[in-house]
Amino acid sequence: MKRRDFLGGVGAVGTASVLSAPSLLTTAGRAMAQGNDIPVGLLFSLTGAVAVVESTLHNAALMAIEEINAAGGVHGRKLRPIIEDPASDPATYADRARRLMIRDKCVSVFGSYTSSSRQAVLPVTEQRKNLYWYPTLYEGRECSRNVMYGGAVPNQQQDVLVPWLVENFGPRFFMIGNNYVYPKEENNYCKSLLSELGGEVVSEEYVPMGHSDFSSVINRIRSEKPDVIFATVVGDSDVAFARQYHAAELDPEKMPVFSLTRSEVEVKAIGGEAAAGHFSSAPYFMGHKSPENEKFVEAYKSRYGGDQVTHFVSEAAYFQVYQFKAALEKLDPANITPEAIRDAAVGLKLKAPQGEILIDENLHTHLWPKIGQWQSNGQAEVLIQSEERVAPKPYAAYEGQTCTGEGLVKA
Amino acid sequence: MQQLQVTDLHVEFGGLRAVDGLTFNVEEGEILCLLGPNGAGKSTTLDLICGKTQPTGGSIRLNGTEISQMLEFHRARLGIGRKFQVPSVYKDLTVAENLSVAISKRPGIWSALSRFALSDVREAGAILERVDLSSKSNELAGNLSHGETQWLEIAMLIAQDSKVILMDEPTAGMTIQETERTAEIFRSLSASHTLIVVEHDMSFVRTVADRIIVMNRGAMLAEGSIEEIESNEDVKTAYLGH
Amino acid sequence: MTSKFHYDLIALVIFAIVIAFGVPALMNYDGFELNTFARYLALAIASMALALSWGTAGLLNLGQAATFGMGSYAMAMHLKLRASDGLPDFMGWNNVSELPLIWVPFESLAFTLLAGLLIPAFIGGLTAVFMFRARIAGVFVAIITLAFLVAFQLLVINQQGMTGGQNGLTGLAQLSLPGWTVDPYSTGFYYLVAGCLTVALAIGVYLTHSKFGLILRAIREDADRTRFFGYNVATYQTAIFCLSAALAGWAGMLYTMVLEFASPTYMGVSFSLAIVIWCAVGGRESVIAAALGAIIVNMLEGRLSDVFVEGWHLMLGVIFVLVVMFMPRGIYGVITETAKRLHHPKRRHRKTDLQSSSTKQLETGQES
Amino acid sequence: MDVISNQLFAGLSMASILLMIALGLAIIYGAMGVINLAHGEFVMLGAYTTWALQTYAGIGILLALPIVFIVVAAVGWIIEKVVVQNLYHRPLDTILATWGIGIILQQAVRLGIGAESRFVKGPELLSGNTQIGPLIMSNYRIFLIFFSVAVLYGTWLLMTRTEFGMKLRAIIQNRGISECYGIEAKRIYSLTFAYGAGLAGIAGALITPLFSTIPTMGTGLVVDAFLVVIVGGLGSLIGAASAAVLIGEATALFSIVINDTLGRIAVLAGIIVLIRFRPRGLFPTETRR
Repeated sequence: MKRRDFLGGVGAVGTASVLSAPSLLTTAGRAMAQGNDIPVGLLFSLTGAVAVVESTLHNAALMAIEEINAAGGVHGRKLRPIIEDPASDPATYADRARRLMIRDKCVSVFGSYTSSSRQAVLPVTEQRKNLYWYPTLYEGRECSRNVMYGGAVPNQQQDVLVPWLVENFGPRFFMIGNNYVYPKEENNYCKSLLSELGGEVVSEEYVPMGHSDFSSVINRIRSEKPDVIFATVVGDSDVAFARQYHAAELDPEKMPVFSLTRSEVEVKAIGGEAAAGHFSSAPYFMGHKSPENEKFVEAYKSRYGGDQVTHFVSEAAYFQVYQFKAALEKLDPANITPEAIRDAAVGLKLKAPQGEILIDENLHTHLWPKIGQWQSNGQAEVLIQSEERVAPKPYAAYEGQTCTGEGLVKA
Repeated sequence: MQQLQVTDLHVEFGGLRAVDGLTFNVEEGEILCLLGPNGAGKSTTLDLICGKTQPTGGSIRLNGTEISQMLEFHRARLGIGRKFQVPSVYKDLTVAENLSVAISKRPGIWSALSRFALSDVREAGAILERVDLSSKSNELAGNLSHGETQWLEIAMLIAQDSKVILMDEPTAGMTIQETERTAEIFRSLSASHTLIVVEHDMSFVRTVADRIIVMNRGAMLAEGSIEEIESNEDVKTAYLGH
Repeated sequence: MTSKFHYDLIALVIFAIVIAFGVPALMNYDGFELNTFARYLALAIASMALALSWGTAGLLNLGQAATFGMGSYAMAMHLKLRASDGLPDFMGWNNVSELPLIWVPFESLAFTLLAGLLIPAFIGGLTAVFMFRARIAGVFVAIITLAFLVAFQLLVINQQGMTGGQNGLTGLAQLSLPGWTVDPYSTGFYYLVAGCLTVALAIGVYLTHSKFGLILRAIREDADRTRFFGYNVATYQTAIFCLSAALAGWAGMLYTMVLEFASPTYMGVSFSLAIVIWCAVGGRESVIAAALGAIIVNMLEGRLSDVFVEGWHLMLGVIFVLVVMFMPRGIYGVITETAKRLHHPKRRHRKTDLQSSSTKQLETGQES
Repeated sequence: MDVISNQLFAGLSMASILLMIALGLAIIYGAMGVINLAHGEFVMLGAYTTWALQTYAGIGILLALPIVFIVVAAVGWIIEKVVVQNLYHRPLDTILATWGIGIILQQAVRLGIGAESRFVKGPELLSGNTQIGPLIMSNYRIFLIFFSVAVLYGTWLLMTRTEFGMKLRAIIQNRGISECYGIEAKRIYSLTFAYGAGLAGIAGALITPLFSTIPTMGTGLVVDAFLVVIVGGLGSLIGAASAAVLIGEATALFSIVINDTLGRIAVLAGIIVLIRFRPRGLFPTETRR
């Protein structure tokens, strides 16, 4: 994909190296002011290890932008997506975020799957008072006034799930996750729930990121015989885990895996047969029945191919663009700043594919938790749906700390 | 005075006794030549003295200090210098730089850190004159001819100024005139240095040697002046057939 | 004093003038552009540090990122303590209730600056003593340092309560020197980094032209021969490893300040290999060329990724392969060869075979 | 006891995968001194070829193996001809060039096929477990162990019992003299490189049912494979095999005694110490000076 005129930049070096030296040295060569458009940054990795997931987020967000533009834009102004590829590397995220927020003057940037990349972007976002729209479920415990959190925090993933698990499957939990902050934090929260419910943790295992041989873990599961396998393994590690679990012929009927991270993307790579019978907890599944979702799934498939899937993060990447649009519509077109957008977004309600969602004053999102069981066709059957929208409590596991509209408040 | 005392030296390589009970002494200022058929253990003896190879038994004393268990750079600092059979100069360094490396009276890091690469070379200008390389001091050593490379290595040994210099076939590949010049240099060196030379060229040996040791199968076969060796029956047998 | 030394001095002065006056002027003293360029300059220090050990002494250190990371974490620890009152937030999340002992001295700026140089030097020195006493050389140095790097990164990630794990150290304060709070978008900060690079290069140029550098080049070519001149090869190799590690740590400290966070990816294999690539593109024989290589590759990367969002990675790969194939001595090689041809148009120049010695060591494994 | 025996099997299974990846590397490194950092990408290409064959032609993994071998070997052959051949006199530079080639292959696959993770179905024939007392072994993993031993034996035969192997060994010992006797070193090198690449492709095909098939899957594998080769000793097949078993079992046992992360650190530390004290590997070959 060729985004800008190459000749305007590097190409000129060969012919007139002296003259074009400034444009090579500085990156300011590209013209920003393209009429009346609203510049929006898209910062999803298209290359590297997390490109597997982030490319789908990129697709979903880009689709939303183009849908909005096709429908006439916002106040007659088009959204102009500026795409960067941070290559799954935190330092590159920081660098590209600077470009988008400082040089390209985007009023908002959509991006990131991993926590580490979000945290790499935070310094520049907060310093430049920009707005970063982060669609992914995460560990909570963050209360930036410059980040819009579209994914679930631990209480939204577990408050419905854990009591249901203890009641229906038993109290003995085996925890397996990758070795970083998200799994540890989810497990911390789960342990606090379990202590109220009288459950116990028989083992807590962490494997390095990208770990791909789970024979030791499986041997341990086999000897512990837990009631519930509580999994927070991400990405290709999860694919390897699920496949090896299946190859070891552990029966989901007896020892099902409950994952907080496994979505349609991973299941597609795992294969329906190996994934079937296990569970995930998320606010959205592709198979969820709602008119908004049918429209979303159909648009996505017709755009990117019939074999493509939507999932709980790409849904958020999609609806966040619409939240952004709705906030813009409330504003005076002459006065669009990231902070004005943020203030306009608080309290905003929107019919998303998962149901009607609401942006809390702590900038997290009220969501509809669901529990789905994977079928051999690669789709989840939604077994349980929360009866009410669940409010985000990013500091739920920390007594005396609340994330509010004024930022973090410590009691 | 006995400068180097080698006593009952042994080394084995996988069962092969390359040096087997060798004992000899070298006096200060002497030129000792080691002779012997191929595989007699001459080069290995030099290797053992300079530390390239560790002996399996025996002792080597330099001015009374036992050096046989020391690492090679310690021995070099105590005054053992070595010239190898295959000329080993630094091909990617210039002639002057090669000499500067060889000037190693102060081999420590701090001294090396506090001087420029060629600070020492000025002192060595005379040495380059002597081997006729002063016009090539900025040439890469790799660009020298074979003879010049030999000269450079000899110059480096002079610059190193070791008390005991071990030479492995110093005249290999040299013309007659060059060999004569080398002999001359060796003679002048022996005023202040002790030399142990492995050499096949008998005319050269005849010119320089104060004393000769003939080795065979890792042990000493004969010892003495050139006349004594030439008339020795054992030596003839060893060279002419078993 | 050789003419080569004069050329290097001239190059250094030109380089310093360009980065001190030329670059900021071309960028109109724009904060964002200067910040971006300061990042390249910090990486240039890491690259020139590698040139010292790889180009001069022939020791390919694939663990350069580890020492870079140590410097970067040292600075980040200081800035994190400045940003938090009492315990840094992530420690609370990891159920660490008291500030770990090794964090305590990082309250002090002076200690931090020293630690950022000395800890990498010390660790680099330890690995060096460990390897070079056993006369490990050639590709084995590369493999051992690589394995060390992987293990070290895993350890840092694993010690989440102390290091922030996968996320690294984020939410840092800005460095406050007496009378100056360092804003990474300010011109002052740019000059700080540019000044550091110039000093580092001056040190590097001196080292390569000192007798120390000469002995290292001799060791690169024939370590055994050098021993017979009385030089303790292992000590020399250890010294250059320490120096190179300290410089890398220095670069790491600056890098943390530019990006305002420290991440375990700074200690990753791909980052370490990237440093090797910069060094190779610029030319490992000269510290200035290596620094230039880092700047050029990073600028090119920034530029390509700006124009070809999808294909920039692929193009970088192609460029690396072409450079290795057709410019074996990097930009430095092209410049010196051209200069030689201009001086002696007719004389055929012997092909300098930088690898001749490493080839031998590669085959034998040890410099037996 | 049950845990230990199962863990020993797990170690052996890891070793078999490591061995198959490392074998191609060992041959390329041992024969030509080329440090092939693109080896992981050959594994990745093998996995993707298997995926393509299964998805578009309906060919299962086992039947696909020969095709995968040929396809990846052909890619390897081309790369050798175009790039590697020019670098034999600069072995350290091959690290950089093959790293670049790795990036190119990875990006080419991403651009051509997409970044998403691909699914490959394991062979039906080998599904299920075999249970001996407390020891539960996945049939597919048992198959991998036997298959890797077979590949090892096949390679050994190729190196010692064929004309090709004889020529290759001659070149390893002395390229100049071998060429005087009419052995075309260039051709033999190309074929060797292709063979090593083909083996990597087979390894890639066989790990698809266990691992996730993505463009970056090779990056992590190459470091481990390289450690196996170095620990085993330059160009020694039996060395590579024992190193794989050693590293696989050590990883399995450490991970049960400590945990996976610290276990891996311990294994790496062990490898560093091993290389330091036996830099020529467990089974140094005397052929190459």
